[in-house]
Amino acid sequence: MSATVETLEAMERPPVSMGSRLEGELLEVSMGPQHPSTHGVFRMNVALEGEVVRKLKPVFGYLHRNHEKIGENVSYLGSMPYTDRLDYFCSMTNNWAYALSVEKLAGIEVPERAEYLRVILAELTRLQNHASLLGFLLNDMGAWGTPLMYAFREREKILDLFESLSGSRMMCDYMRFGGCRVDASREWLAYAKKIVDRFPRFVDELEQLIVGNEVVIARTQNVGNVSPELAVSAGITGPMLRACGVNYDVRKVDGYGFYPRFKFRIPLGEHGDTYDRLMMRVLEMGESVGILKQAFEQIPAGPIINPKVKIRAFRPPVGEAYGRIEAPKGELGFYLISDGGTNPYRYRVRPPSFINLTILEDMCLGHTVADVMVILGSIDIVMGEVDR
Amino acid sequence: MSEGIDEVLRSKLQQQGVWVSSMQELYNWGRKNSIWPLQFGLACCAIEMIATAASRYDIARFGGEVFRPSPRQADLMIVAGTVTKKMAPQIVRLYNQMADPKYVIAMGACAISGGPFKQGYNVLKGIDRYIPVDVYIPGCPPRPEALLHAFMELQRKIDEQKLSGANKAAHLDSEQPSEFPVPAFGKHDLEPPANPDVFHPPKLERV
Amino acid sequence: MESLEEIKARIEAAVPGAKIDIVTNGGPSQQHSLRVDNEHACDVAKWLRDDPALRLDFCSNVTGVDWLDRTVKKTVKVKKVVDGEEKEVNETTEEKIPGHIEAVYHLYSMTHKHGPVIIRIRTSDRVENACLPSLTPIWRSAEFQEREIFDLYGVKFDGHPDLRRILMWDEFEDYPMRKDYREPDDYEYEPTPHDDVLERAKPYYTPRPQIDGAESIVEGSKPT
Amino acid sequence: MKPNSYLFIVIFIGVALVFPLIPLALAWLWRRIFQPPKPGPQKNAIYECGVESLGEAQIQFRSQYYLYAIMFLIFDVEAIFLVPFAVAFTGLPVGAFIAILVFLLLLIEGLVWAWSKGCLQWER
Repeated sequence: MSATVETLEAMERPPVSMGSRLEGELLEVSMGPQHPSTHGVFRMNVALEGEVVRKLKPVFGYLHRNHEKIGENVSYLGSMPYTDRLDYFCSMTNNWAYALSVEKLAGIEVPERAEYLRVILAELTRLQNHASLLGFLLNDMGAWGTPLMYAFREREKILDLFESLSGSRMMCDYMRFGGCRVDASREWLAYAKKIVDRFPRFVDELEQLIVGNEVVIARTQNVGNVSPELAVSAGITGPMLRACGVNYDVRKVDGYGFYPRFKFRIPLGEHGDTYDRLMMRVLEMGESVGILKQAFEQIPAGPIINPKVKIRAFRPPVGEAYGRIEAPKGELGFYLISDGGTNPYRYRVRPPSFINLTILEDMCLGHTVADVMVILGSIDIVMGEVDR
Repeated sequence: MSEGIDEVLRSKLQQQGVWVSSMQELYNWGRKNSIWPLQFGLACCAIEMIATAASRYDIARFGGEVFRPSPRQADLMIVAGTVTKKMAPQIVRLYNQMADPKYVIAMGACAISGGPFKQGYNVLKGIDRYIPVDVYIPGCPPRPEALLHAFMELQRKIDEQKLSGANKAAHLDSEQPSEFPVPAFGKHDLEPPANPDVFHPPKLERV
Repeated sequence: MESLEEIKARIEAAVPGAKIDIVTNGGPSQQHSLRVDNEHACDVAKWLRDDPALRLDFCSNVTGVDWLDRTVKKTVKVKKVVDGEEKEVNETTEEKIPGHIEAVYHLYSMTHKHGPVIIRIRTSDRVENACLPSLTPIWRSAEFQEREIFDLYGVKFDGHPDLRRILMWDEFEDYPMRKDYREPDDYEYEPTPHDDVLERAKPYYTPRPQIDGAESIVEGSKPT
Repeated sequence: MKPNSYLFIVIFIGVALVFPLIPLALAWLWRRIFQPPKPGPQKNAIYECGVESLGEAQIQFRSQYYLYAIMFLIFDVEAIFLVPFAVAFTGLPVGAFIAILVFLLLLIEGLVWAWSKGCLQWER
């Protein structure tokens, strides 16, 4: 079946203006819902010119599980287990953000020990989230699997802590309005202290293996630069914002949950490129270990839940409230409108990774396809929170 | 295990150092110990699937650690997470594009029946509405050990597949379809809402 | 940060003709908000962002809220002549407040690091012309969140660079987060139905006569 | 009778041919007897992350890719010619050595020129 000359002529492309014959046309590719390094079901329609990205349109909604509609049909306490499934890497911080905004809505105080437990668990969540992120980021860079094994080894230790305390590895559902559900025993605190004392060894190992590695430096430095003005205007929060040099951390700004009592610094980047974002996570892990050490010493004895809060028919007064915390991915906020009933009238989640994706196209234009994966990996998105 | 070989005879021969097997046993033994899962995580269960593939709960002990990104090279699809109506056509298309001896594990309550998000308007109440599922694992998310148990369950199921005869394995039987129609996006819901020849809900007689 | 009244006064001074009123919030969180009329929303927002004292350059959260039509009963003391002599009679007047969809913006300042200033803009009607001015040209972070409000509430934002459905698929036509949205019917297989789900699953049951006390199901008709 | 020295090469080629053909034959037999092929429109559709592939794939490629093909020439084809040289490297007279050096340096000079022109750099 040889292709004769005539058939070849017929297949010849219609004459195209001389200019574009050299550059070649745009190739439409969809880095679709099922992709090894989109961290879940996230799709990008990319128009490529050779290797360089010319257009990039993100497509969301493949994991839109109607969290807010269900939030309106379920009681206040009933939504607490749903918040675990929002950002399924950091269930403790989701619970805390929701509990904080309901406490603001209903005007509930939290006893000291509960506040300390919340800080400890939030910082532990930050450790395992940043460790997993670095594992996945290097996964996207091509170091397939091995750094992820290191990261998940550390993550398993912290998940054991969560499981022994709250009963479940990932879906802890641990916090209640006005405190926590279970008290941390002395052995648990001692065991947690031992794990936290050994965590810096993992951070140093990571820093030695990866941060100084020239392949990582070549692949991440001045890739996906973000200017501070664009970051502020696009509502970017969390390590991604601090990588551009804007000093804004909700723990310092709002001072919720006894954070002013702890001495910790906020790492800031200068160029806002992927390497700075990677370094933000590494340095924040160091800071979190510092906070944990101080919290372990200062944790007082005492009740862990405010006895005056009704569990059964919990009806906050009519009104609205917006509470926010510094989740590992950014500023996680809950906006609740109550009409006096047992169900919230409106239940809104401010998802940090969804809004951090606003400037994904601005960061990726002009870079090659391989860089798009690294940039997306450095934003640290979790689809449960992006699509809600 | 298979009618062909008489077990007593086989054990006697084995004592004499003679090893007897049948092609079906070899065929199933080879396939069950090297299942390549499709790299396909939807939601929280995907993180437990990765934890299973990580070093502590090591799925490599069962030969399943090779996670293939492309459906062409995968023979097991672990539907790990909530199946939304926007994602359902993609899942069915991926299932169709997989090579033939293919199996499906519905991991987690969401993939089985919509799970905690059942009241959602965009949530498909279970993936077995569109594609046949071999092993269901309840749990939200199921622990890594549960996924390993499902993996062993699937291996047991593969082991009992017949090469020929009436109830031979689905992929060897030319009547059994290896493709299922991909649902289309409708105005209010997916069209059709369920695939009748795959989804057989039990008719509960309201006594 | 100044109190809302001062901000309101300064806005009215800076943006002539802007009609602003303060919506008080009864709950203990005391987060009151400013309601801005639609025509001047963009100018007020631009002023809030560029004012050196406020510098609200970070729009943290944009939320859509669906308020249904409400009938408010007001009892008012009215003097009425009742069979010959003056008497105090409280007379309840039914007042229908038309429903509307509201976009609530939580604004923070990253430079001065001060707390939320909440502004709300409301559509005039819930059904046809539900449209609002888009504040994306001022705060880029409102882009995706306004698209989500368009997708789930059906509010058209004019001035938005790229108004498309963001979470649901494009051929979808309803606005699912509205309070009066009914889901498509998918109840033929319900293992343990109760109350609301039972009502919607019942038409699928096989019709059979009443047997010793069990409820009789007349005919299994699928609801339209 | 001393076997002809080329006999081993023939056996070697025979085994080399038969060795891949046996699994192919087995697969073909398997396809005929046990497993009927079930192609379908969806199964043969282009796999693109689960969605229908939008846009056309056979587009006009950039000229940059052809440069890489030429670079491949230097690195790979040249290596094939070096293999026999490397095998007999120790017993070679000086003349042969110089001849292969000329061949080598010619290609390396091409590489240096390409490098200086920036062909190895994927321009943004």
